Amino acid sequence: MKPQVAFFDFTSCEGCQLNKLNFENDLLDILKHVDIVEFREAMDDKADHYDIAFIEGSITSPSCVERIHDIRRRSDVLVALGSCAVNGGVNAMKNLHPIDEVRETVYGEDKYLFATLPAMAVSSVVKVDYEVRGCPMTQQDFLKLLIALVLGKQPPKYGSPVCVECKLKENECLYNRGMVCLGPITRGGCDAVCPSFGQFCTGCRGILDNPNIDGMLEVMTSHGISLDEAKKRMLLYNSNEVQL
Amino acid sequence: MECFSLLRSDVPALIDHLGDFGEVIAPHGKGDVSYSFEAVQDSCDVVLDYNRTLLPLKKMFLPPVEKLMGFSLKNESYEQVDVAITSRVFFGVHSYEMQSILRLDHSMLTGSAESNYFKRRQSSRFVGISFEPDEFHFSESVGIVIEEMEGFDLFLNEVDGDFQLYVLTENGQEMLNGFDKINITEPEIVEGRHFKKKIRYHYNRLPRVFQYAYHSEVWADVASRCVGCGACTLTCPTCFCFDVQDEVEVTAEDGIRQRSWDSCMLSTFAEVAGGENFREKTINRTRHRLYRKFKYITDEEGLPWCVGCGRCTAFCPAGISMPDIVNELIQEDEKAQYHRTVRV
Amino acid sequence: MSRDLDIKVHHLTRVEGHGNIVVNMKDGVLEKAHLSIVEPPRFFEAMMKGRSFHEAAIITSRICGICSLGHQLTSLVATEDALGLEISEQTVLLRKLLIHGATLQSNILHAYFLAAPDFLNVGSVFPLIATHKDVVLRALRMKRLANDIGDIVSGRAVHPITPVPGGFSRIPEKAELLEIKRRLLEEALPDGLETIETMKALAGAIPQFERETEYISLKHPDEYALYEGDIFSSDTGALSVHNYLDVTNEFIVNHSTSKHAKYNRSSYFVGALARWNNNHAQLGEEAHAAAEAMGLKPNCFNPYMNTIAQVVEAVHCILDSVRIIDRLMEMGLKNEKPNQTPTRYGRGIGSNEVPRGILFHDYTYDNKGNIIKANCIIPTGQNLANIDDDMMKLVPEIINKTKEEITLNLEMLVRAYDPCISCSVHMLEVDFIE
Amino acid sequence: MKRLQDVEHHETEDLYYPTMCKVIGAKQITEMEKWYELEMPEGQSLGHGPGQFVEVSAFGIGEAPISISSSPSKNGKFELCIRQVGTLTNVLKNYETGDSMGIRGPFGKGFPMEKLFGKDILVVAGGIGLVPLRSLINYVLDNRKDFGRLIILYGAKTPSELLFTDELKMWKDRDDVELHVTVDQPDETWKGNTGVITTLIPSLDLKLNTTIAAITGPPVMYKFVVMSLKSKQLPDDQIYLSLERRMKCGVGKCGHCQINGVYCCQDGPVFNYVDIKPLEEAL
Ligand SMILES: Cc1cc2nc3c(=O)[nH]c(=O)nc-3n(C[C@H](O)[C@H](O)[C@H](O)COP(=O)(O)OP(=O)(O)OC[C@H]3O[C@@H](n4cnc5c(N)ncnc54)[C@H](O)[C@@H]3O)c2cc1C
Ligand code: SF4
Ligand code: SF4
Ligand code: SF4
Repeated sequence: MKPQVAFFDFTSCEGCQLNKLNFENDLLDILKHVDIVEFREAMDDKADHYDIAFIEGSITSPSCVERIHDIRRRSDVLVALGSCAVNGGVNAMKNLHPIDEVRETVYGEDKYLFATLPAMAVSSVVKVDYEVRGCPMTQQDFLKLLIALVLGKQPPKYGSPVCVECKLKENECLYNRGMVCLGPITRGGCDAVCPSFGQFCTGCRGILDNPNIDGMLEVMTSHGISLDEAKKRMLLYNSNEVQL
Repeated sequence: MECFSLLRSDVPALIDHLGDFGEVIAPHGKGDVSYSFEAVQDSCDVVLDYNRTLLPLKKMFLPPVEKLMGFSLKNESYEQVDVAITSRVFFGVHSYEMQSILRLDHSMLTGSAESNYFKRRQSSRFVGISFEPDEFHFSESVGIVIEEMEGFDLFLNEVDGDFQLYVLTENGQEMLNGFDKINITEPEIVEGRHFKKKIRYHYNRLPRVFQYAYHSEVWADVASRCVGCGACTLTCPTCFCFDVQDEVEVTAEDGIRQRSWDSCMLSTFAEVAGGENFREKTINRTRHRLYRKFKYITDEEGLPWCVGCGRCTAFCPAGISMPDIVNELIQEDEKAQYHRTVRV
Repeated sequence: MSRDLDIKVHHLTRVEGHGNIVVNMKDGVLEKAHLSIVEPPRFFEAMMKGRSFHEAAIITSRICGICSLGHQLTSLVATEDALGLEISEQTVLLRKLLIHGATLQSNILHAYFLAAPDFLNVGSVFPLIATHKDVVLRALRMKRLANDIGDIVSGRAVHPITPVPGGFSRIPEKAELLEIKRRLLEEALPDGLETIETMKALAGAIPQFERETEYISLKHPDEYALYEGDIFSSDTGALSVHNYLDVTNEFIVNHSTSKHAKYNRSSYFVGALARWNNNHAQLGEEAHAAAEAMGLKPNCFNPYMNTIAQVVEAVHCILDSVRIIDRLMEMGLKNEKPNQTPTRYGRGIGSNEVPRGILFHDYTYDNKGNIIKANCIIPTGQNLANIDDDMMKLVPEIINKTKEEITLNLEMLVRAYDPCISCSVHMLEVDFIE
Repeated sequence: MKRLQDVEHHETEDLYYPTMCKVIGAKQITEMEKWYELEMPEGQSLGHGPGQFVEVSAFGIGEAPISISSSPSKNGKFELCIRQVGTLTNVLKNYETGDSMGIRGPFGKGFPMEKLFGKDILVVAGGIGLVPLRSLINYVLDNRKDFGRLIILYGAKTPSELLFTDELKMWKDRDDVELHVTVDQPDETWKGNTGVITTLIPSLDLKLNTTIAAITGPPVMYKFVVMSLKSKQLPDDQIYLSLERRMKCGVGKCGHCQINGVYCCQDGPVFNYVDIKPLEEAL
């Protein structure tokens, strides 16, 4: 029987979900391998058990916590999709400010109306078996994971920095253009899409294991931005991962 | 060795003429301040004055990503990849780059000789060009002067804005047949082209320096600045490490096995299943990189395996300089020697 | 008939984000009918604090993946307004092309994948793959092209890369644009005409319901406004986007984590139908023909017809994209660098029409180019009060229908707005108590 | 330096195409390890020596270096034993008789048999290290009269991780084999030695001038075994070690397996201790 898969979204922009709906060319091939049993953005159905549950979004409220536990209980394999789910992503930036201040900025004196928690990675609440990184996750990356699971092999892990793919594509390095880029310490796998389109890497796939953070800050500041600015850049997607 | 004069304005005509001998590949502008070897579409787009290309010419013989075979999962069978032998003319190649190809020949053809590489390599001709060294070039320090012509079929030496064209091989002779915009002339020596960057010792002395440098303090200093991006090795013309991966199509029926350039500067390079990492720290990896260039192969072949193109330095975001590291090692070695002598 | 009715649609499906429908009727008196937004708040305005102008658009495009381009461009316009960054005509044209691509993709996605299943009585688009394969393939083809416009011009359709303050970080190749043009004419245009036929067939299933309300959109002197213009209200006319706060008047209601808005009345409508009502005169012949074929007339007060207005816009986007590409070719593509040198620091406001309606971004920068204050007002938030008002009128009108029909009508109403509620969750639970 | 013109076309090779070999026997022998017997197509012979390895691949999954575990004496057929630790090895777990594996090789330098003839052979195997050494052991047993004593020291973490238990029994029963087995963590049933493998060495009675040691095991093991052997005064050049490194090509091209200046895949995996003693990255 084809694996029964389901998609769930937590606090996020749903860009990763949308990226799945954008599989115009591959959608029919994908449906040969799996049965989609739950996908709120696209369908009404729901199921009790999932072979693979794909989770998008961060955990940011008590009700999210409850719901993710429930999904985990009903899933054999749980995959975090996108940087919000994998490490908190941009949502985690709010963790850098005192929570009351954050609420006040948005809701003023009604700040206690809605419950909120620090933005957390799915893995800090339940066990995550695999992850697809990126903001948004790329379709290619998602497909690789799906095919790997279908073939029963380990999905790719991506231990090399974005610079590797950037170099293989023979891009002009943004540092040579006077820009500042997070490629050297950011986990690759995106085909260096931002630098290839002339834009700096924002670190959306997370920081590599054992990064040289001080070295990276030095590189950034020696290319013309302040230490404060460099730190902010580094934290854009990685407020939960990097301690500065 | 014949020598002809050629006007700068006639170079595009020469490039067009060379098209008869194969696809012409030459330096083009890329991005804001960079260059890259590309197939010529319009000979007027070819750049004659460039410092270095982003990727070395190696990319044409050992492609960054190369399909090794196609396979079918269902039939448990594979299909061979036919490396078509197309003649190619590489135009506007600097001397250090040519030398790097000769070194790459050694790496890919000793022991088991790789057929893909051999086929691509065999059907190529090279036209060299002189260059003005910038603050990163140091090829003279590793024994490669600007006018080093080994490996080329033709060589263009710039003299007062125009060129002297040297014919170096029979192939080169053949390539000029029917090209009439050249006149026979006397070779001239060009004065005043100097390397701004130098390694302080003759390269013959470097293996000795490296013999004692293994536990140098220099490595830790470099490692503290290195962010481990791999740019140095991925752009180096004499590096050739690669990784192999299988890619499967969405149908889960067919796929390809491909290899892509890898780098010993990446933390996962020597990691194995179970978590053991044989070069776990940046300091191990930096050291390995330099020993690959100045000791390991050099001990066997008598030549530095660095050609002084300056790419690793120019493209390192941390500004880590290959010749500076070597000079620091030299300085340290001198100090150590001094102490040894004083003590005696 | 006096009736007790308690409807709770928990986590409405086939909308972007999470909302619940809550209806409460006691003894024939409607006490409550609203869309409750339960998505956990994300605190974007707070995250923006202290961020550099280089990052503002990167962050705000993450407000919503489905309208990421709209957020990104609106953010850039606000930043450029605040920092005094002039942009070129080429930049404007490329941005308009991007908006067309995004509008096309979003409108097609909504019409085929989110709304059509209602008309065909199925729970999702997936069963349609078996029953209406050609239709699904056509929708996928149109979406692919729309996304390819995004991929080519902006690097990727979701969370675009190249649009940066002052211009583009990479200019597309001429050949790439010409290929898009070819596909627009050879693929998208015929597909668009087929779409009209399909929708015509479905239009019969659109509920007959009308409620006149205030329609708000941008208005541009020269064209059907999608990128920049003045704010226009069907009640009171035009005013500058700098006065947007006078229009939106956001207020907090306790059934929604998203704020509500009102201007001259208790609620107003934004989105394709508002644009159609306010600006239809600026659409071309083909779009008008499409509207007529599908029964959409100017000054339409049936919110369910929003889906039809979206399809009309899709036709406009296809044709106008071709015109834009022609203009770019005529001018000759230049490898321009973005203008990122601020000439002033202060407050700036950006407003564009995104698929779901008018969007505002409002930033104040300090003299280092870091954000002191940020405010974003999204279309769906502006529509929420209008949806609630629609429900209050709709429920009594259909009270004689079965519970399933009422629920379906309400769900369809909400979906017609194509709401984009940044949130999360899954199940559909309908509790019916009579 | 090797030059292009020194090479003839026919001397070059398609280095990366595997030969498809049929699995003719497969058995999960411990919780983590599976044993396979394979057959070369059309009666070809692998032609390996003890200590060499092959690159094993499954399409779509990848490739990995695996030691040949059988003695060269078995013609046309060979055996592998694979521990399930990662991507490929976990997929190979599902391979049964009748499936095909891609095989490249044999690669590397195995044990220099000409130097081992007539000598006493001391085999020191830790864990999965028994796999490559089994080809040596069986070769010695197949040509028993050509060698002196055969002493086998074998250590595993637990009794359940012991490989080739049937063969261990056979070896134990032979009076021309001296087998000493130890485990780090014994269970209730275990009656043999307990402790790391180096605890077996001090009590050995070795004839120093004729003993050749062959060592394979997990990375941490080598240093301690070599130290113990040295403290028994065994000369350095009589110690051989088979090392493991990451490998992608097996033919000295991909660079992954370098140990300082030498390639594990071509200069090894079996090294004489004298040659790697000066290499800082070796042990
Ligand atoms: C000369 C030699 C002989 C070996 N003999 C055996 C044997 O007989 N039986 C056995 O079970 N194992 C043996 N190994 C170890 C075996 O190669 C690894 O366990 C295997 O590569 C893991 O691959 P994987 O795809 O399952 O794991 P992953 O961790 O997914 O490996 C990914 C890739 O990393 C590389 N890699 C990872 N671990 C190793 C490793 N330990 N050595 C080399 N490359 C590695 C491989 O290229 C592999 O394709 C040997 C290794 C070497 C070098
Ligand atoms: S542009 Fe960024 S990712 Fe690319 S090489 Fe430079 S630093 Fe690395
Ligand atoms: S080591 Fe650096 S300078 Fe030397 S050849 Fe490589 S890239 Fe060029
Ligand atoms: S390029 Fe520089 S920072 Fe990158 S790995 Fe090499 S030395 Fe380190």
